[in-house]
Amino acid sequence: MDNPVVSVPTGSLLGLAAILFCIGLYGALTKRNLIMVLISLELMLNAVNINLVTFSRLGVAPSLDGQVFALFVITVAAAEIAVGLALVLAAFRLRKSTEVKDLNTEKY
Amino acid sequence: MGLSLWLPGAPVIAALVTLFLPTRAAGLSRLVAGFGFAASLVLAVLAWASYPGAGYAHMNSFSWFTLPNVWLGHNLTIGLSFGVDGLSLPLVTLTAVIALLAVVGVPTPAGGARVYHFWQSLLVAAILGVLTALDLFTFLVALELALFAGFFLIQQFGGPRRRHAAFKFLLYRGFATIGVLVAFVGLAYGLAGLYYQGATVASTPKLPSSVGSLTFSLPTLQQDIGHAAAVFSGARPALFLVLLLAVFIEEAFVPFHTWLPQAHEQADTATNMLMGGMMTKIGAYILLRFGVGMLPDQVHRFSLLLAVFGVINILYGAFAAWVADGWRRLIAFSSISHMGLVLLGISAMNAAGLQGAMFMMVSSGLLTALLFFVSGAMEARTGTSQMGQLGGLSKPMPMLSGFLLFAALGSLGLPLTSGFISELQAFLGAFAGHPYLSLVGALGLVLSATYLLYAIQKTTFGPAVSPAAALTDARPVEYLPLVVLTALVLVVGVYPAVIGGLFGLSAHTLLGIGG
Amino acid sequence: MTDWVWLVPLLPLAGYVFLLLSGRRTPEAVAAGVSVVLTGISCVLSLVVFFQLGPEPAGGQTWLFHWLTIGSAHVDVGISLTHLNALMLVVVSLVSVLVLLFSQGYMHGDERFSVFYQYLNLFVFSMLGLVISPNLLQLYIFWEMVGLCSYLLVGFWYFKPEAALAAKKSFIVTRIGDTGLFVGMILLFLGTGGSFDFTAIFQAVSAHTLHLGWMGSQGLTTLAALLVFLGAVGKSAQFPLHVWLPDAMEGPTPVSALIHAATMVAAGVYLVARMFPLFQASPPALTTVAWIGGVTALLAALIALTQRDIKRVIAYSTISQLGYMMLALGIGAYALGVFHLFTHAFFKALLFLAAGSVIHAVDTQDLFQMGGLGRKLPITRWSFLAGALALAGIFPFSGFWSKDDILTAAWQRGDMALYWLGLVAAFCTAFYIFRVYFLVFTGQSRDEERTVGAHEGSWVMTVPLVILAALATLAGFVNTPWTGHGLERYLEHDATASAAAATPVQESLPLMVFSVVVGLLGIGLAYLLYGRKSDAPARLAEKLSIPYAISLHKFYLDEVYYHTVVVGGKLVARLVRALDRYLIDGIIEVGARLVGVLGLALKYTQNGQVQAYGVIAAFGLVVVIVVAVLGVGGVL
Amino acid sequence: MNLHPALIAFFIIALAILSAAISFLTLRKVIYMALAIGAVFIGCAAVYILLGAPFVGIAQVLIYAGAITILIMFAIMLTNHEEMEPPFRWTLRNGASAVFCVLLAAALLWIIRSQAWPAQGGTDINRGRSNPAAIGLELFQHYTVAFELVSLLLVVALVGAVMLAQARKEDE
Repeated sequence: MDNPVVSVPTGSLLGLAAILFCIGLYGALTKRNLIMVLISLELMLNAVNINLVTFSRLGVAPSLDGQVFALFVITVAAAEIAVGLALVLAAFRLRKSTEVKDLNTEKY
Repeated sequence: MGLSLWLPGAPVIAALVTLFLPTRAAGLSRLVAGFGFAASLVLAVLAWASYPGAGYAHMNSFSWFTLPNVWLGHNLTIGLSFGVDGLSLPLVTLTAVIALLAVVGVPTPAGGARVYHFWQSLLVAAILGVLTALDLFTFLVALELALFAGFFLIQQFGGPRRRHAAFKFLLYRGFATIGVLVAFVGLAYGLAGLYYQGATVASTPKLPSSVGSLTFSLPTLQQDIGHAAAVFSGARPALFLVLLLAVFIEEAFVPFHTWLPQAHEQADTATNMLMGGMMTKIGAYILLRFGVGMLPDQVHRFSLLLAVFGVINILYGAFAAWVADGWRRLIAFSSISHMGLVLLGISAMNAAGLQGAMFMMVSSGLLTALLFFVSGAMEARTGTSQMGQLGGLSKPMPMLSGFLLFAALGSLGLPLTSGFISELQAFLGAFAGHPYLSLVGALGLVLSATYLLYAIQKTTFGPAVSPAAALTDARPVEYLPLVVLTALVLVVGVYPAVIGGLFGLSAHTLLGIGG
Repeated sequence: MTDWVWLVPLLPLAGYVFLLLSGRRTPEAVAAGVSVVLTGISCVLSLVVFFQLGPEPAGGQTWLFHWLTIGSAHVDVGISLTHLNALMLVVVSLVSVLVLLFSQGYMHGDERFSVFYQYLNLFVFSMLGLVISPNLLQLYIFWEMVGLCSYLLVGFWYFKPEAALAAKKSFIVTRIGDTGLFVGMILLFLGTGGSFDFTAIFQAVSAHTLHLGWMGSQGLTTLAALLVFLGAVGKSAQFPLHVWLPDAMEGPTPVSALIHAATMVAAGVYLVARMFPLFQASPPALTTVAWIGGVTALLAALIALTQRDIKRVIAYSTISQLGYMMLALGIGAYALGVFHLFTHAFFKALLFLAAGSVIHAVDTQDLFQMGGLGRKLPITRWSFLAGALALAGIFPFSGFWSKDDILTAAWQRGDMALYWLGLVAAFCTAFYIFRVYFLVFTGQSRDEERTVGAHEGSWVMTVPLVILAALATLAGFVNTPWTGHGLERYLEHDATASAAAATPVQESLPLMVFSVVVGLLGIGLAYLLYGRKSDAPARLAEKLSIPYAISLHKFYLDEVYYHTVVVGGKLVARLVRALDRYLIDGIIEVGARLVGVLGLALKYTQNGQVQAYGVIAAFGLVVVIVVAVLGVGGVL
Repeated sequence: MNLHPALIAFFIIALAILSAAISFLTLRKVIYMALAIGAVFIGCAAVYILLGAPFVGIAQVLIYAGAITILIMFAIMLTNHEEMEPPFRWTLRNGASAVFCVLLAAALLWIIRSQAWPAQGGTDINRGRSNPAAIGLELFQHYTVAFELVSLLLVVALVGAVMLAQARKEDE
């Protein structure tokens, strides 16, 4: 594939990522279902990925590194969600609930 | 390639080996630890025998990583480096001796021989590390290690109130370590900053080009600070006072002393020997090495402060020892009293005073270890170290009582023991510096005789209190620490030149940098 | 032969090492035999050295070895031989060998017999080492060793609480004096610019170059002399540090003999004699020495009048006689002080050994449980009488010559107050020693059970008595007008002391007669009160109840000291303990508690809700970014 | 500013992503939320492709939109799939979260606006190869160790997930 000049402004891409990140953050902080919290984390990771890919094309020193990093992030995210969901299942079995507020064993 | 690395290295290896020993074989870990200490001792003797007579020797250096552009364009190399000189050699040897005797002569306390010897080896390694460190980073690492090893030894193998004592130990000495850290970093950065200043401000005197790179290396810093004495004056008092505060805590000087008696009251005998024998001398070592060695002008400046605190410690320790109801507490306070004299000797900033302070460190180490060993052996037999419950022990255990008396006499400064020659030199120095304060301090001579003989009289003299049948005298294996420590006390006392040469040289070197 | 003088102290040391290594199971005969033979050789050697040194006009020889470098000063140890030292060697080794011999009988059967001999050997070694020290530091080292040995020997019967207490007291009280000597020694070292050597010190003193930054030559000389004298006061049991000596009677009697005659207490007088040029340079110091000596002589004599314990009476007489010696030194009569030390060594050893023989026979020390022992213990009786006459200063016994010379010197120098002090003390001396004599040896037994089986000890106990009795009788003749003041001449050869001995005393017959009469009056009074069976002493005690009580209770000095020094010290110590526990540690503990309470409060923020933590972290993130955006630190 | 087709496409995609994300926040049935998030993932993939990173985009579709969304659905089905998010309430935490998130977004957007970004990415980052080929070379030449470590991580995660999710005996 050749390199068409990207006509999307960098700022818009970064703005999209920033808003997505903040939505993810808000979800992670307020959702009551554990699975939804995990999903919110994925949202934030995606926002980061958008940044990485953006800068791989539009950064000061464009290179493939950004895309490679994005791939790594995706991989790690996959691992994370697998383990995370397994944990949720285990916790559900113990407590019959997937609500975050019920997982307060570390309370004083 | 020097052998200094292996001085702390051998006990570290021993500690690692104990981790892999089978749990059942309780005696094995003791053997391993003993071998580690013996190796250190042999190396220390070798290092002493082949010491060239001046400066640092047997050096090892390893750089670990370099932090680029840390500050004002300086790079900072972090690494470990070890070496010995006239000041540290006798102390290193003494540490190895006491460690070996402690592990051989004292039965392992209950609660896991493997873990015990692991921490014990680490403690010894840490003390040796502090004494052989030629690098501020190495020094701090060793200091921290000593802190934690000591903490776990007290916390897991101590008496009934061990947790309280252990945490006090940890907190106090932890603060001391922070103080040392701040002072060290301040020194290193101060010198580097000086270089920066010298490079940019035309008015400051030109410094040799070697001066002022950011380094933690002790020999380099010492050299640099000599050149920089005139310039780097603003921060010096602050740095020195921080260092001094750390030394005071480390050395358990009044009013930062309460951790020491409590730690000694709770710790087991072997730990007490190590802690009283060497660990409480580290503070004085820091003061000599970094205070006198690097900031001599500040020692001069705060000389009166040092002397006043020295005298307060001598008297306070003596009075507190007088009303101590148990041997452990008494020995702790007598050690504080001794170290007060060290401070008084250092405050004079002359050769005799410094030499006396060094002698006192060795002497107090030997005698404190001996006192703890004997009183610990007695406590193991009678079940108590409270003087009110003891009495007439000369009858069932004449040898132990004899050694206790000897240790007490040494501690009160009887001639031909190491205690006397130390006191003499320290006072010779002190009277030249602060005659009136020293006169007050000399009261300590009377007081030390009072509290020690009072305790002796209550413990070994008089009619027997406890039933004598169950009490046995020293076992053969216990004679080794008794005889060796006694012999060392006598050797230093009768022919002090064995360590006097090295210490005299060190004192002159330290003063040479100052003057 | 003078080259072999180093053997003199080393032989007893060898005895000590031998007994130390051979252990406490060593047979009595071996332990005693080895000790007596070795010390005997020492004694012979010192006699030879003494006489060989005689004709040499100059001060003796010195052998030095390097010991330690302190700063830039070299400190040596070694041996210094002067006339004074040679004389002391003779006195010490001679008395010691007799005491060692006597002890074999006295200590027979004690389960720590060889330990006793071990300590005695160390004691003798220390004292011999002390008198041949070439410098003040070595002297101090042996000085303390002597103190240690006396501690060990006084506390030899450690299982007796009184003995343990007495041992501790003797060490601590002398330690007070020792500290003075220690400080004085340091000041002299610094003042001379780094030397402990006697010769260096004396040179600096005479050249007025003794100085410190904060004190001039004259002031420093006086200060150092007084501090050195403080050491002597402690060791020689002078007022006000005399209180340890009577208590030290708890030790075995041969030890008392050794302490009182040759070793421990003589060290103080020897020290002042050895340092005499220093004292000469400071008139205030000399005056102090004289007055302390005079007051001690009288005070101790007054206390001795009423004591019930035979050994305590003799102990107080020692203090009193040491007072005379100090008086002599204080008025500048250097040789006379040493002369009295010389004669006193013999008659006091004699009195103690005789007392020991009595105690050995009747197993009590209470004078009022004895009586009529003269017939059962004839050798002891006659030798005691010789010692008593010497002590009372009756012509021609040794004590007469030395004591009378001192009084005459005081008179001739015009120190009338001191003269009268000494004379009253002499009267008391004659009274109290003959009170003992009459109570013990004459009249009827007051306690038949104890005295009925009394008999003389074996030859090892009687031979020393006889020898000492002869010496006590004749030793005075070494320094009489007829023998040409032999001792004074001998000591004159000492370079250090020549100035002191330059003005010999002119004996005057009236004074001699007067003091003998005073002595005889004392003896007569003792005979009147105690020589016959009567209730006069009791009535007299009742009539003079206040002075009697003061004397009996030793001027209440022990009580005064206890309630001031000991109680005061303990008070300070308790204060320190309270300070330690409640203030210093209290602040720390309160601080720790505060941190703990703060932690408890903060605990409630840990509600276990991960998302709550997340909110706080988000807040932190916003803050960081805002700070960064606003350009603080210029990160962006 | 001329409206390039790619730009128009981007705005549409961005709108889709954001509306899906917002609906993720506002929907109350968990299963719908999972579907919404799938839409976000696909939107992101479209952005990647638009940015000339087709490999990452495809990987995104495969892993996120495919595997992860399905996994999440399974997890939901296995737990309380009937569960509803309660209606939004202004609790302290919710309010604070909202404020902080808005503040954070504002700050970030302000920073983004205030910077001058390099306008066009003209460099050929694929160095003449196709994008997957270039990434493959990059991965196996430059990032070999990292790649291997990640594969190890995946294995560990796999085993760990199985272990954790396994029903334990004592639970039954």
